[in-house]
Amino acid sequence: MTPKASTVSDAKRSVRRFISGQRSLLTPSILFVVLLVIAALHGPHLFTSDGLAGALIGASPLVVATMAITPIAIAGPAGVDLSIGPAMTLINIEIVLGLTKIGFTGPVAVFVFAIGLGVLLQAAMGALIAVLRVSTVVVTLAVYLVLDGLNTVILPHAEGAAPAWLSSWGSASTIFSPVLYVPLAAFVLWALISRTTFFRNIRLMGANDKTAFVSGIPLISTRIGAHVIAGVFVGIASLMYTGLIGSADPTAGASFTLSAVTALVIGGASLGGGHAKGLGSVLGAMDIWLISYVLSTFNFGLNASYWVQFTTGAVLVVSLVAGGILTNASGNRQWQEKWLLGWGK
Amino acid sequence: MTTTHEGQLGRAGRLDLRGVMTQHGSVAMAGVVLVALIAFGAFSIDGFWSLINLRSNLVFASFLGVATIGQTLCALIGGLDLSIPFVVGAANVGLVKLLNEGLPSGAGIVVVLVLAAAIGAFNGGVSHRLRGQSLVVTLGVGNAVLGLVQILVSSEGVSGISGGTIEGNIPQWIESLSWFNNSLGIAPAVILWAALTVLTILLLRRTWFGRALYALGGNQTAAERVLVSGPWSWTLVFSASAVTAAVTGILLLGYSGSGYAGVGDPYLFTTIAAVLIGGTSLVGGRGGYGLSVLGVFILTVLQTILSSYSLSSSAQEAILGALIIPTVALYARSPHPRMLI
Amino acid sequence: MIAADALDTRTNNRIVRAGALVVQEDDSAAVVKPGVASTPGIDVVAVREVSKSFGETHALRSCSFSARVGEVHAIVGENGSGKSTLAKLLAGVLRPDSGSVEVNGKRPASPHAARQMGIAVVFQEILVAEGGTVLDNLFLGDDGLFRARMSQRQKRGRAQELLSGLVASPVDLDATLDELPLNTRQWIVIARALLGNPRVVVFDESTAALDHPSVERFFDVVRHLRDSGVCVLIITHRIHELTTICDRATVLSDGVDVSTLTGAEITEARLLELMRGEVQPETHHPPLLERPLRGTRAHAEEALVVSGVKLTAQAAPIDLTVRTGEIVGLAGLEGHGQVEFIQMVTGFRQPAAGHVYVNRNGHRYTIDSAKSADRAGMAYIPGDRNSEGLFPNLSVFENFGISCYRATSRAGFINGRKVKKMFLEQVDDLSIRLGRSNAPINSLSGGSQQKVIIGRSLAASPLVIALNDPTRGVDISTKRDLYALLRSLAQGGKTILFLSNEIEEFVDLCDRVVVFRLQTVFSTLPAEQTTSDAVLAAMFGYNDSEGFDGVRR
Amino acid sequence: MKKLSATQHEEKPDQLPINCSRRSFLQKGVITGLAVGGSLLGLLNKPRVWAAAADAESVVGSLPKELQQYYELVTTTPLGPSIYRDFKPKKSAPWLIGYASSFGGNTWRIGARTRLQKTLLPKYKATGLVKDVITTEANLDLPKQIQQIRQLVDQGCDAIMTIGAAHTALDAAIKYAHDHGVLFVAIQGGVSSPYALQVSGNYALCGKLQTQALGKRMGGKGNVLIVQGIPQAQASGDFQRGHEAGLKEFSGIKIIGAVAGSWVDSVAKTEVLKFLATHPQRLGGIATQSPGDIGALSALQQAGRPIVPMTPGGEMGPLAYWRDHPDWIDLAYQGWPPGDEMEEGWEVMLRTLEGQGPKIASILIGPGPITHADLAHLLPPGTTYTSNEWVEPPYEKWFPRKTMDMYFERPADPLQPKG
Repeated sequence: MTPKASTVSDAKRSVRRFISGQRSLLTPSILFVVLLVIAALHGPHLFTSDGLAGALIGASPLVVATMAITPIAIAGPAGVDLSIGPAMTLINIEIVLGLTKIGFTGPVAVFVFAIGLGVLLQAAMGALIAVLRVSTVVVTLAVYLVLDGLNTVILPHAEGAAPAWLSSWGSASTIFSPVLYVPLAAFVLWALISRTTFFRNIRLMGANDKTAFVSGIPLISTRIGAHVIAGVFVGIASLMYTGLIGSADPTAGASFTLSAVTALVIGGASLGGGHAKGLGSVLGAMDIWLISYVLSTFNFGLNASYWVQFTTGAVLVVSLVAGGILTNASGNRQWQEKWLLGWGK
Repeated sequence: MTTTHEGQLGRAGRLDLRGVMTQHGSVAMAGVVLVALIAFGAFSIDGFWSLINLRSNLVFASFLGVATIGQTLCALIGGLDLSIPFVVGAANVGLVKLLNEGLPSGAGIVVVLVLAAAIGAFNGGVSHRLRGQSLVVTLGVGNAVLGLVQILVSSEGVSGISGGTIEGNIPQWIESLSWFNNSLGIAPAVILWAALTVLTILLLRRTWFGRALYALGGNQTAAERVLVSGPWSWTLVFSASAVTAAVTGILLLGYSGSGYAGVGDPYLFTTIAAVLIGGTSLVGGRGGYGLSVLGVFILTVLQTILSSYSLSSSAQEAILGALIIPTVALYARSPHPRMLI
Repeated sequence: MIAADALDTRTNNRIVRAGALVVQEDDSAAVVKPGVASTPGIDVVAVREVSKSFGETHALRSCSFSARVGEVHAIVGENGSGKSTLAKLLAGVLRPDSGSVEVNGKRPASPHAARQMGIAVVFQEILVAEGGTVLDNLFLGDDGLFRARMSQRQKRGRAQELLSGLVASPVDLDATLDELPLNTRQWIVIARALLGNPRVVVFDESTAALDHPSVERFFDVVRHLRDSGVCVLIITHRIHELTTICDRATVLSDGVDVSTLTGAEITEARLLELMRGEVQPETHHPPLLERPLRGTRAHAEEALVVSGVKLTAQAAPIDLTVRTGEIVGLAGLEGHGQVEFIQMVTGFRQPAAGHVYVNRNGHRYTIDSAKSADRAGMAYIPGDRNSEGLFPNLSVFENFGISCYRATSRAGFINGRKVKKMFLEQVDDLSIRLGRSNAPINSLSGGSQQKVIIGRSLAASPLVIALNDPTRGVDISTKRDLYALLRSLAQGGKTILFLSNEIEEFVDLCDRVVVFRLQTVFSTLPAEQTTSDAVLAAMFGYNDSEGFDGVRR
Repeated sequence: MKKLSATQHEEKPDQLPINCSRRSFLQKGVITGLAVGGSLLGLLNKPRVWAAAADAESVVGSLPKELQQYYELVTTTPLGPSIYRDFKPKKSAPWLIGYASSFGGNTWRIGARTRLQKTLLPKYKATGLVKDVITTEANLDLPKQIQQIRQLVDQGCDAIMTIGAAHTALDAAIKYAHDHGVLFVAIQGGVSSPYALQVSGNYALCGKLQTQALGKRMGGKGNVLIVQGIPQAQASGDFQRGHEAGLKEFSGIKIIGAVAGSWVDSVAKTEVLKFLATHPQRLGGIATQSPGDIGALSALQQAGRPIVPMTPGGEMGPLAYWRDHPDWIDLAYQGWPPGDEMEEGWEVMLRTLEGQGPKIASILIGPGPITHADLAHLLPPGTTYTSNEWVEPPYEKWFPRKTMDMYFERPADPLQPKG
């Protein structure tokens, strides 16, 4: 092989490699384009300034929430964070009521508080998972129940008003507002974090924790670290959500759990660990938002809510099946090894 | 035992204490918790031992218990069925619709169960193919099914049938399934549950299929090498899960007298909680339905105690959640990776 | 595939050398052990009175030994004698219950600490992060928390440099690990260990997943390490490998260090003697079967017929007829189709073309699925116990019964008594040593576990028995038991396919050896021609009459 | 949190077993731990004040006397002058109307939508006042409802009617609608936004009247169980506040518990049965919110307890029971007939679009009393005890034209606007 030939084949190979590496993004991307086309035909006002602003406001909490549970999915195995919805609600309540009571309403205080509380919650959960070695699904399910119950105990009814600067996000009618800048900042943060060696360690731990362990990667702190990263985004997601609803609501946030998990999976994440992409999660979340947008442009009469339920479920199943066909079996095999063999040993 | 035997055992790699622990430890643990709860309830709550309390608790337990059969089977092969609440709801309103269409009650139930089996089969087949994604597969299928059933059921839209709740002439015998003030002194639903419990435990312990499920949960590849078919088993198990969910839906229909699509909502997490608190691990291969029955009783008694203290349902939810982590941490922890190398 | 590419004169030399080594083994006194006397060295590794138990199981009991700078030190012993535990203690994965493990006077308290101290351990299990790239895997755990210790470009350079010295064909650094064959994965794990310029390297059964030329290259690496002053500890079951490479050998038995041999003392016979220790009664092992026994039977019926089978669409078709009472060995370099072939014969894999039949009681059964293979009286015995044999969650008895329940069940219900009877029969026949039958399967030694797996297949009295590398990770005495068992089964009218990665096994056992190359049968060696050399040569495509397969192409 | 610890220490102080098992201490520990944790978080929160738009001046006093009675017990909705007093729609009739419903899955919502689709829309389409109605449903997903409201604004609706999924969370979306010149009408329970025009029954008042009747029926003494709807929901809270206010007038009546019936009869039945099982003491009455009274009734039957007086009024089933058992209760109140509530919202919206100028931000109406004599014409023949159809007082009786006119500056017949 001449050096030149090898360079050419290297380039070809790296292109192929890049494409095969992005294969998990195929399903969410196709879905995204299809939904955009339907939206353009059926609800063209999406593409007006107001429409885009509305889309940003509506979709950003879910987008950031899905990003938040992505590191946990990457840290695997079976890394589904079910607690995200009630956790966002708790932070929402404390931003609106707790923080204003102490008298801090400035953006810096609110950001620090929201992110801090998110990190605290997630770190505690990560510690439980890592130290007790109880599976993520079980711990986050338990935390879901605890927080969901606690939220209504500490705040029985929706009330309060978010700081004015925050609640003004919800009525924005231009895309150039904090509702754009904050998620953009979150993406940048994600891009930075996901390039650190620490994040690579999380990914490799998700792929095989035994290998990570013998390579000297501290499992407990790495897993807690994955949750801390998640916590940062939980805080931001909760802020976006508070901006959207402008008040504290004890129950409305719980639905983010199922939406975010659905978005995560539609975004091509394998719950086996090691395989999930920030971009996929963002796409998945936007898909979920678009589905509900598109469905709202149809007049389903009395059955509208059932159609929404049916369509969301069906899209989830179809994209799972399509994703299973499109991606090769390696991720699945790995899952099997860990889910069925590794932990049972 | 001779010395050679000891030597052999001693020399052998490592003794899996966890294996011994989980089987016997979790029975003991769940039993102790249950007895403690009952003792606490008996001492601190008026009327805890009253006949009506016991009988009505048994009826509640039987609903949860029947739905938990499926969840336990799924957990044993390493799956999770989140479609249970949706199937419960779909069977509940679907049956009323069928009865309103003039189908005899027996035929209606058969249709509902067959459809449920088909849904479960799809769940199992797809979940097996997408190894381990059963959590999201069943979630998606469940939503799609319940949405679709409600669309079909409320097709007339405005004739008094609305998707959420649906009224119809529920035959007396279905209603009487959950009555306990009958000559037996015990609700037929409880007897049905007891029968299903015996059947399930027999299936798991005494049939080759039951043993094959444990094998599948322990090591899928090895199970296929001894001719246990993964796809078939997953399909059958998830089918069974959907059927038991549908049975729960039908029992609940008799209990409340009218169809309500959201009737299954409490079963989303309580079935998992019952499985976990009993001591069946979610990763497969360890546990059994007997343990889940203990879990069901623990949950039921706990709920009685908490509601007798007038705790709101939110506070009850929080306490249930807080209970799960320590129970699981006591006897269903995963081994440290160092023990697996 | 790698081996195929690596077919050049260098490899040719290796074969010759390997052949020479086999000869040398017979005459171990002639082996010259260079360097031992001249490197009194300083002790780097000091293991003192170490005990480690897991529950009731004592893996190590007051075990001591030391290893020096610039030596290759082997640790040998039967399965479960505590070798791997020792490796884990050195790696910081485990900590001793009592006693001390020190390297240069410091104790490896965690994998991270061990790494800092310059200890690198290659574990028996090939530990890689499957989703990660080769590069990520190589530098796993090497970087700081947020910043890499070296730039991506430096990493690539270093990785490329290291791998090109180890792996025959170039490795794409951006490939994900699940795309690579086992062989390459093993090399990556070895490379990861060598990256940090360690001072102590432990190889735990690292040759198990390597094919033959790779093993040779591996030994070169080991020698090179030794010469540059590294202390190399090798743990292996393949004791014939030791005699060629190691300076000293410490023998473990039942968690205790029995003895440390030096240089010329290290002979197969001496090692075996020490390993068995006093635990093994003299009479327990039947002597190895005599040569004359083999091949003398007239094999009447054709039991298994493979006709026109293609493993891949492009591969040449395979025809093979196996007669009742025959033991046919399946050999080949890793990835050359022998594993696929045995799985295809037993119905777990579909051929690209062709058919497989079994003749039983004058009836012809077509094999097209695992079920039909079962019906035809064919048994498949997997080799990799942990991944495709054992049910870790079930007891010893259940592990046995799981394949017998269905056949003996009445209306789906288990016939417990019958299965129990079958179990006891097999325990007797295979002399499985067990404590309680309801103890967890992990309480048995590796060899006994393998016997349970074999026993459950034999319980159905199959006609054709296909074994896929059944001796991997099995101690020597169990191996001998197994050979005797296979021979007696064959004499009892069974047909046996025996796939192995250890060439020597064929020599003592098989009536014929079928050697695979490039997804098809390269040659079939009859018993009288079956020597290690001949099998090895065939594996590399060398044919007596035609030379290397380059000629035939 | 207060309730949690109060019940433990006030109700069962002597019940705390001294020699109870360790497990039960653990139980206590969990409860206490949760209570402490919850209190800590709760401490951060400001005291529970209903966050009404308190800053707006109440104009209730300036309303006609007949209307002021409908504002009793109101704490949560803005009572200032309506922001739509001088409202002019973006364009002239026919108007495009948006209906953003939070949920469609119960009989109440179906009843409301049926009135909208089958009666109101055809009637107003015929007059050329309304072009069409676009309906969205959020399935109780709050962010989705916010998005749908914005979407309706963007689609060019002239007015939007909602049943909100939350009290405060829609405020930004409502302001968005207002900023785009869209009339925003909230029906069934209030929202906190001053930019909305609210039209609703006064559920707290209904609850108070209901329990006053119940208390009288019970002779002013006995134990009462309260069956809530969804405790977190605005309307459920309003009803409960009313129930408690009504019972407070009777010193001999003790509230011995509250369960959440979720406005679903089967849930109510389960919860009441659980309550009865562990509370063997005599029960004097049950305060319910429809739906839930059918469930409570059948729970009593199944538990073998005597049927006690309740507070029916919404669903037909319990009224049918009353029809056959005249001694059960004395008086019932219908607080929220779905069709009529829809029609009142619709009428207010149309009147405002026509420029009639509502006087106050929240237009309220009192409950409709039902006597035993009314049942003959309210219940169709053959109504069973389990019927979950809704009783609809004729709209004219529920919200008389005369009353409606009083709420507007420039009242006129909505079907024949001037100019």
